[in-house]
Amino acid sequence: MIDKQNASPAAAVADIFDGATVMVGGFGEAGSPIELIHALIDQGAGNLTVINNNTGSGHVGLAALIENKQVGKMICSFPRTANSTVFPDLYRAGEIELELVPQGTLAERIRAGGAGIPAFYTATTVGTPLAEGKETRCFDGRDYVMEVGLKADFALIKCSKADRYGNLVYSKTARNFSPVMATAAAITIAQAGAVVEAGALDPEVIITPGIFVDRLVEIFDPEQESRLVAAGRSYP
Amino acid sequence: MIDKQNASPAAAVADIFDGATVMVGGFGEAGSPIELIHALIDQGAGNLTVINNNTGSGHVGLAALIENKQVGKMICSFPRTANSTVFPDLYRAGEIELELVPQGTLAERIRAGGAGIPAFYTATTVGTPLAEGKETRCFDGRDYVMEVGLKADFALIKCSKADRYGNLVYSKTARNFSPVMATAAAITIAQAGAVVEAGALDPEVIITPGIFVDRLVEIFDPEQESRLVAAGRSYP
Amino acid sequence: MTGKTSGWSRDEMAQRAALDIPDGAYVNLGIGIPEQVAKFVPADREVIYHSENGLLGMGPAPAAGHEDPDLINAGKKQVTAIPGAAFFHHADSFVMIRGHHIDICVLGTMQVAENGDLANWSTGAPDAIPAVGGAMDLVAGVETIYVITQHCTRTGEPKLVDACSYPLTGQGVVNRIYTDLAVIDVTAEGFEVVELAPGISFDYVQEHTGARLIRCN
Amino acid sequence: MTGKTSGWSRDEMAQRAALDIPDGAYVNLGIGIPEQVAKFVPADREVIYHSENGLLGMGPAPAAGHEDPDLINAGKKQVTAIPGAAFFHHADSFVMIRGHHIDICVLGTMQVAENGDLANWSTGAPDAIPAVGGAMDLVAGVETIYVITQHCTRTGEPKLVDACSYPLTGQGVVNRIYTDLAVIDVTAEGFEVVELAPGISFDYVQEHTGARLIRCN
Repeated sequence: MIDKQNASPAAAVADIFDGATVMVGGFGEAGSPIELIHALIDQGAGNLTVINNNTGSGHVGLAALIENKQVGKMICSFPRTANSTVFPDLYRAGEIELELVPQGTLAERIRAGGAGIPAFYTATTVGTPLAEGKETRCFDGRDYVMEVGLKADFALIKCSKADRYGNLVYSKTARNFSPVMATAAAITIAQAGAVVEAGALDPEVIITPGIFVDRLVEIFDPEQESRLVAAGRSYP
Repeated sequence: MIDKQNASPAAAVADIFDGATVMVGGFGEAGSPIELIHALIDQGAGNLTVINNNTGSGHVGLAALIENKQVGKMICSFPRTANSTVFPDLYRAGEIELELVPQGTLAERIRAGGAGIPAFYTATTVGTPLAEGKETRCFDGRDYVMEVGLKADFALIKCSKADRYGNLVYSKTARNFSPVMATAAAITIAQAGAVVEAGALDPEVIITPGIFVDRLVEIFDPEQESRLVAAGRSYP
Repeated sequence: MTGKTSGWSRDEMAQRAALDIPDGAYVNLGIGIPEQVAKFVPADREVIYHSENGLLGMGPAPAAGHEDPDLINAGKKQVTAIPGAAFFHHADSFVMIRGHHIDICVLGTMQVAENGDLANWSTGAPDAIPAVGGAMDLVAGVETIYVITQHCTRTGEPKLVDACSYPLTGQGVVNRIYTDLAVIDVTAEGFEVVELAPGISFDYVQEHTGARLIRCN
Repeated sequence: MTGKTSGWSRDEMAQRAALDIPDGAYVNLGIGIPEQVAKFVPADREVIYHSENGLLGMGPAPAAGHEDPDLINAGKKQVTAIPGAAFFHHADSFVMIRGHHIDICVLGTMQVAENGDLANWSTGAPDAIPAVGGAMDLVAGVETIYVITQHCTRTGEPKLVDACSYPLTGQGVVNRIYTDLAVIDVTAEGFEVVELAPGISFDYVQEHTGARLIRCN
């Protein structure tokens, strides 16, 4: 019987290796798999390349992973946060690398990685510094840059409900990057607010079909990043 | 107030012009917008380029549109049908053009057209006759062909429910090509089994957001292609 | 120098821009003054707001006690969803943007050039942390780009210039600019003043602009 | 010529292939004999079937009176959906295929070459109506391709050949072939017979094959 449930976040992230590329779902705190990220901090893998739209808040979750010096490179669209100086401090000190990618190109590069598309063309960044060094090509009189697909060794994502097959549904705008990240990682690990019976999720409304999900961890009452930040918490 | 409802299929398709490119949803009979196609037959626009996975069944729906000599060119993956010789007869007579596209490339080219992506690379067709004349390029040691996005002047699709904004949900595998076609046409026309109040569709389960839909027609009890074919019906 | 005697407030700039949003438009509003535009769209127009983090049909801020950390906008502020809203993932959200489905985007800026070039993401300073978000996608994909901005920087430098000195967000993308002093169109001939704020003269606007202005006929 | 004395039936070919489908696999089954594989997967294995028209978790044909014209497979036959199934659109469905997420695809064929080339979509005849469906996508995107086929055509021509004479579906894509006579792997050295049907000799298979066969050690 297929059952993708793992006993704990620690078990689910145990084989993330030094130097791995890890996609992390979430846009700000919405959809951030904070328990999985904290398990990765406990686990200690280093020199990671992390793909997320941002660089985290305060001293918990993604910001804490960066602060713990486990991230060698960030691929993101917006590495500044009002309430965190973790990334800027390390970046200015030359201790972390940054690949800045426009938000829509980031989403599409991840989708392409999951869809078996090695490269595509987009008008985004044409004529800007972010197009420098990229191949430009004209289609129907307009210039486009070539962008390549992004894949990862692991994806850490958060959903509201899952079943044992790994079918997932999300909550509102907490969906964001997670469905495309699930397709683009060799191993996708999802934390779910609830794991329900197979068949309990309407097949019309499943956003991530189970084929894209390898491991599940049920986290009934996940931490909320903004509350932790407001409380001045840090991890570990 | 936004209200995309049209009074009739005839009103919804009235401005489809000679020479237009028309995407038609459906895979076999599932999702085929048969009332909209029949309205297009009544309307009479000719020399159309039609994009659909197939070429229709019997002498109704898409097959009837072809039989009525309104289609100059088909773009599809599988133009043979067990129960229709309409397309093969015209094709052998040199009266209709065919662009044969693998099913997955067809779906992705339509998605690219809707997503503002002029071209992408895929391994599908490499080393086959369908790659002839196409640019081939190597990424990470594997060859891929370049495929270009597909757009249309109109899309005719079928859904199970809609609201006045044009938000759509579908029924089971009748979803197929319609969500991507809705994104790729200048004017998307959807026939809906029911048009419900705004807010009656759960925002988590809307498959086609209303931004992609221009016109709606409520067809409460649509014809079923296989029944019409079994009954030996033809249109008009 | 002709003295400034009045000009538009931030709310008035947003209100003026709102007049140009037609009924039925799909609109993306940037962070800052552009967000305020939604408050001023005339009540007889129905406008659908897109937030690039996966929401079409964004409503106003939630009432106290109804906040939901899973329901935020692109500026990561908590918002609401109207009846008839839809959620979707990030790749689908940028299909709407890159695929030219959004009608209008209203953005803030650092600089706009008379050829429509926009620079609103980086000063290019060597110690700056570069951050672009969705700005480049929006200007590349949305047909009509409106900019709302103070006419000059806090230190009095013009933001409307003959050529951007900051790194570009996009080339030739801006259609219309709403400042505290005027409404200005980007035309093939350059900046054209289409409306002056109350008490503001054409000459005053010209003096505070880093490019030649054209009087609207 | 060594006389045929037995060999596998169509059901037995499907049954033999089913033995090679592991527990937990995501599988796409082509039209014809491949469809029959699902019936024979051992009961202690849970396998998820993908249908490229937008269904993951395809179940068997519906009971009489429970047919639904909206619930069909890639062969346009009415099917059912298991509890835990999911529906999705065509572009998402081929993300699963092109993106290497499907583990195994079982297909019929016209010809297979000893280098793994597959030809199963067209005879190349000038009056043929070309039709490819999803076959090229499947062989390009799915890592493990199994072929189930009669060893020879109805007119006795070998389908396993040194080089395909028909137009290719994909290059070097086939991993294993199940015929009425044998199970044959495509290896770097060519066709390797890994199992013979009851009563069938290696020499008999060789005589009916258009390429050199290798005996399995």
